[in-house]
Amino acid sequence: MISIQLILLIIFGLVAIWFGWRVFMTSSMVRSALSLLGSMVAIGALFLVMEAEFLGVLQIMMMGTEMSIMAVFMMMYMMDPGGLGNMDMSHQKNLSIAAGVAVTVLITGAVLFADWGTIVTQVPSPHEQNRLLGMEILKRSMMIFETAGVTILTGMIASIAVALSIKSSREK
Amino acid sequence: MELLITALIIAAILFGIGLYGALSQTNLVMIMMGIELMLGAAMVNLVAFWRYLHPEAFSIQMFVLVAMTVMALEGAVGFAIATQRFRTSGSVEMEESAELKG
Amino acid sequence: MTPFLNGFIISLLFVGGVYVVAVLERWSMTGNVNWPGPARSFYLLFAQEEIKTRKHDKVFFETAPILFIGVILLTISILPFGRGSVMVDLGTGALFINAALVYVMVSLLMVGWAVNGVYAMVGGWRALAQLIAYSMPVVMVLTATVMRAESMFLTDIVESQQSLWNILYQPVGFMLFYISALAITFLPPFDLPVAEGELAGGVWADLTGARKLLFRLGRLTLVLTLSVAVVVLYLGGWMGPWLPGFVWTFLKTFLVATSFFAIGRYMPRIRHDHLLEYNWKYGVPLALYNIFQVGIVLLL
Amino acid sequence: MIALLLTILGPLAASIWITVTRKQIGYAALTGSLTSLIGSVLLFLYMIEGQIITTSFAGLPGLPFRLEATELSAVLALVVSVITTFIFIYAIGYMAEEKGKLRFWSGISLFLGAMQLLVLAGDWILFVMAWEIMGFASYLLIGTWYWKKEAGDASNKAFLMNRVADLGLYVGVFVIILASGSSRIAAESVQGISMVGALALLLAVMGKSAQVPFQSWLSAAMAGPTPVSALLHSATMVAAGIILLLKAFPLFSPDALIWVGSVGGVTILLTGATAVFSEDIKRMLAASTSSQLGFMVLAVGAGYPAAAVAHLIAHAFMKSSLFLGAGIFQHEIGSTKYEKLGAAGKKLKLTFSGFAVAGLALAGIPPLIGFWSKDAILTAGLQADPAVWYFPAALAGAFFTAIYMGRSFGILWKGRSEPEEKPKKLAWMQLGLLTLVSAVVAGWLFLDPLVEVAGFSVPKDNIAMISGLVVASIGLVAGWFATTPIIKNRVWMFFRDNYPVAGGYTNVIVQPVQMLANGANQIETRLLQSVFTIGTVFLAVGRWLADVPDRATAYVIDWIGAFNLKIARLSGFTDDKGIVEGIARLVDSVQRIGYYGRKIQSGLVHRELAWSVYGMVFALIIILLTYL
Repeated sequence: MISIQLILLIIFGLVAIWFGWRVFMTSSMVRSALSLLGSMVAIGALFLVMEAEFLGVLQIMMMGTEMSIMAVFMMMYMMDPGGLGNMDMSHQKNLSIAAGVAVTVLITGAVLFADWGTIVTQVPSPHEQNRLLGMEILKRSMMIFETAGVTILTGMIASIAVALSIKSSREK
Repeated sequence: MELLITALIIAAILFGIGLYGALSQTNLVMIMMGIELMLGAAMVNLVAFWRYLHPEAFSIQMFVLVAMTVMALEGAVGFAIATQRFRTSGSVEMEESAELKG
Repeated sequence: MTPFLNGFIISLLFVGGVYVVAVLERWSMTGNVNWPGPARSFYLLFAQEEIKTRKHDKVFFETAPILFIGVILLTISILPFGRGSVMVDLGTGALFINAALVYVMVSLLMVGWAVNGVYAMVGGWRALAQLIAYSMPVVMVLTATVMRAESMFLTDIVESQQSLWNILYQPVGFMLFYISALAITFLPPFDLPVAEGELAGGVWADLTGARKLLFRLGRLTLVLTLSVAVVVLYLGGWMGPWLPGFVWTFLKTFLVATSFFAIGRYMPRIRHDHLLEYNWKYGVPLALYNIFQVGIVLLL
Repeated sequence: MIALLLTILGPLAASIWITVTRKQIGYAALTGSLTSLIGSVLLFLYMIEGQIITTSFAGLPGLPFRLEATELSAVLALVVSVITTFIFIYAIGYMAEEKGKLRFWSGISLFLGAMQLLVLAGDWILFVMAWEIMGFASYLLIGTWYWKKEAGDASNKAFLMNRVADLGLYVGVFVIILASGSSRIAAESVQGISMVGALALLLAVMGKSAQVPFQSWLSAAMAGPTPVSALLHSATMVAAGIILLLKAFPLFSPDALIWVGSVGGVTILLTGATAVFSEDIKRMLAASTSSQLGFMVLAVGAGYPAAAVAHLIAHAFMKSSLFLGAGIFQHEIGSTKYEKLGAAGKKLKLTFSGFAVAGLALAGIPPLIGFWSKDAILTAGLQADPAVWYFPAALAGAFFTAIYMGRSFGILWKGRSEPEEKPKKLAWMQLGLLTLVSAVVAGWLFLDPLVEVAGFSVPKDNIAMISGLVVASIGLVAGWFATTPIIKNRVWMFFRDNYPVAGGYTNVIVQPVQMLANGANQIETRLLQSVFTIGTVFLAVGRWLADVPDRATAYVIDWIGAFNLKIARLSGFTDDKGIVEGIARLVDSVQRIGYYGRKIQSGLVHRELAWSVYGMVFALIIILLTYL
């Protein structure tokens, strides 16, 4: 039986896959970054379809910022003249294709053959989800959340430290 | 049952594409994009499991949040390294950075 | 009144509102209130010839305006105008506002890049920097209001201001949100992306005709939306002694809009580094402090 | 009641006074005996009026002490106090120059008190106590001159012999108390005591009254001063046995009386023979005392206590006067041996006359006191139904008595002697002697009524009287002519020395006792030795133990030290061998690994990624396999 949810799921799934494919096919950097944004938004939509509303909205919001930053970096490094030159920056093509296909086949095999037990249809309301997720974060997995926070902090500091140019320290 | 399977298959395909991207691209940023895509596929998997198997276990959603932080962090650090690479060797292509060999 | 009639009246009022905002914008530029002015300029733009730059990025060039307008309409849909009159009462409404605003930035970026012009690109990156910067305090301040309402439903947030409006409950939060709103809609003090002097119109430099009209119209609705957001979040939404709910929201909205343009009229454009510095060094910490303070007040 | 106390406590108070103050001891003792005399006279007067005074005071639980002045005891108390008073008078003169006055007077007063207590005792326990005190007093008095060897030995011998005999008394008294349930000396007995009890009492009597097996201590006791011999060893102490028999007479069963009679008879014959053959006047008198006591025991055994009482009283007076006379001779001549005493009578005519009168009375010449009592015993012996041979034994005894008295008269009188010089200061001694002799002469006046008063009737029999007279006269004449000095043949000696069977007292008793003492002494020393050795052993062990812990700890510590050393060496070895080299080896192995490892490293990121993908694929496969 095909439900709306299934249809939506398939549509957005295909959109995500197409955008994912576009990322590596386009020649222009910005276009690949934004297509990645597109696939991420599709994934966010998938979350919404699967009624994980908070996660969906969060995904859409977060990815927007991140992908735009990525776009900026792409331009900085690639000196891409606006997607006009069609250069192909990939190597060991067939190995990666083989690997990609092999992994996909394996995972789909696992998915198809494993029996997943009963499918739950009912899901708590979004408001309830938010509350429970909040509880979860601040009660049981407070530890994980805190460590995530700390890791972000360290990540920031590390990246800044790495990114700072050595030249300036030498001149002083 | 089909819902779960379709979601998982979509995630698997996304993962495959991401993997292909990561392996095939020469550019560091492109490799990072591949990795981001793979992480996105993983998140789809997680949400699918949460939605269809254990809606009451919110640790899965917690895990998705952690995955998001991982994506963000990975991006940040990757760009830092990329800037250093760019600053030292002028380009971010992976071929030129072979001098790290043992 | 039936909900349908209610909805119809609200949409009428909204369109009127947009026109009023257009008038206000012209007032802030020229100083005098010229009612027919906006209508005439819209018509002119509409008739203007479509010019495309050389080697523009076709995909982005087309999608940018549509994304811009679409996002703003999404934001309007979740904002409650009256007690029951909200188009989509989203579970995570508060967060959705910010999620939408991010894509305003994305669309600006696209336009900046798609036009393949230097000024446009620089304007686009400025928009990127500015909007990323100012979306941070918005998110944090939003969490403060959510904390008070203990739910993300915007209607609940308005209900929570029953006893005391948020403007008095968390003044720091209100001030930050007000400034961020200005920055997000790149109104004059913060209109760096579309700065006429420096960037010759910045992002919109190479746009003509209907595309430019769309962007100008989008910005106006964005201003109106954000002022409604300000009203909903901080000025107690439809709370008011005698008049029906939505009347109060629109009154407050026009009040906020006029204040936006008043500030724009009297303040010079901020330097780019100041813009970012104020945000990252003072805005975000203040926002965190605001969360902290609201938490304390809540717990007392 | 007061009379009772006077008689008993008077002398005791005197003896305490003497030992404490040591002044006027002679006259103090005399006053003590006078008080006792007054008390006994009062008692006698009460008794005549028919009042029997008894007092009883706290004693053992359920067995109260009782003092009873029955007819018999009152009479005896009177007799004892009279004799003691005269002897004290004699003793004041006698002891004037002698040493050991303090010990003599206190002892003799104590003895008098004990004797009165014994006589007046109404219950057996008090009786036993008196009996013991007397034994102790006799030991003290015999040993008054304790620095002389014979005196010391004699007192020991007397005391030991009496102790052995007293055992019988104890057993007897226990049997009586157990049988009758109370310790009263009842006039009539409810039911007789068993044979064992009777024989035990008989043993006590033999001990105390110096009957046959136990008579040697009496002859040895002559080593004491003469008043002691006179008072204790003739009149009072030795009579205690007879008093015991009289008090316990009702309890005796007929066949027990036979035993008593036989003991009496045997003693008469043997000690009579000893007296005849003795060479010393005092020993002769001692032996005669034993035989006279034998007469009394025989009378009791024959069932006539009355005869025994009469003879007891008569004998008391006669024998004490004889002893006093002998004392005067010893005082003057300086020795009591017959060789020395030849013709002593001529020198001391007055003393000799008194001595002679008493001797004749003893032999049994009619007008004197002795004749009546002897006669009573002879008739008792004749009329006694059980024993046919009682009479001939008594007759033989009388004959022996007559012989040795005649012999002593002969020795004292015959032979030349210096002219009689006026003896100096014998006044006190002669006064005592003459008063006693006057009592002996007046005997026949008060003896019979006295015995009647004592509640006994004296048996009379013509045949016994005539045979007694004949035997006495023949004996005296034989004795007078048999004064030749004793020839030292073995049989003679045997008789004289109290039948020293198997070496006599010294061998039979002293030797074993000494051997026993030596043995004990040896055991003692050996014990001491062993204790010492044990002590030293323990000391050694202690010392060893004391330093066992030290040695043990020392041992353990140095073992630990050694162990540590070993560990140290081992760890040293392992350190430089194991760790140092181990690390060296580790280091260069790591280097080698590093060297090989380096080759794999391609430096190309994508190749590394490829490797990680291969790993992932491999892992996936494994998961799939395990899962399916």
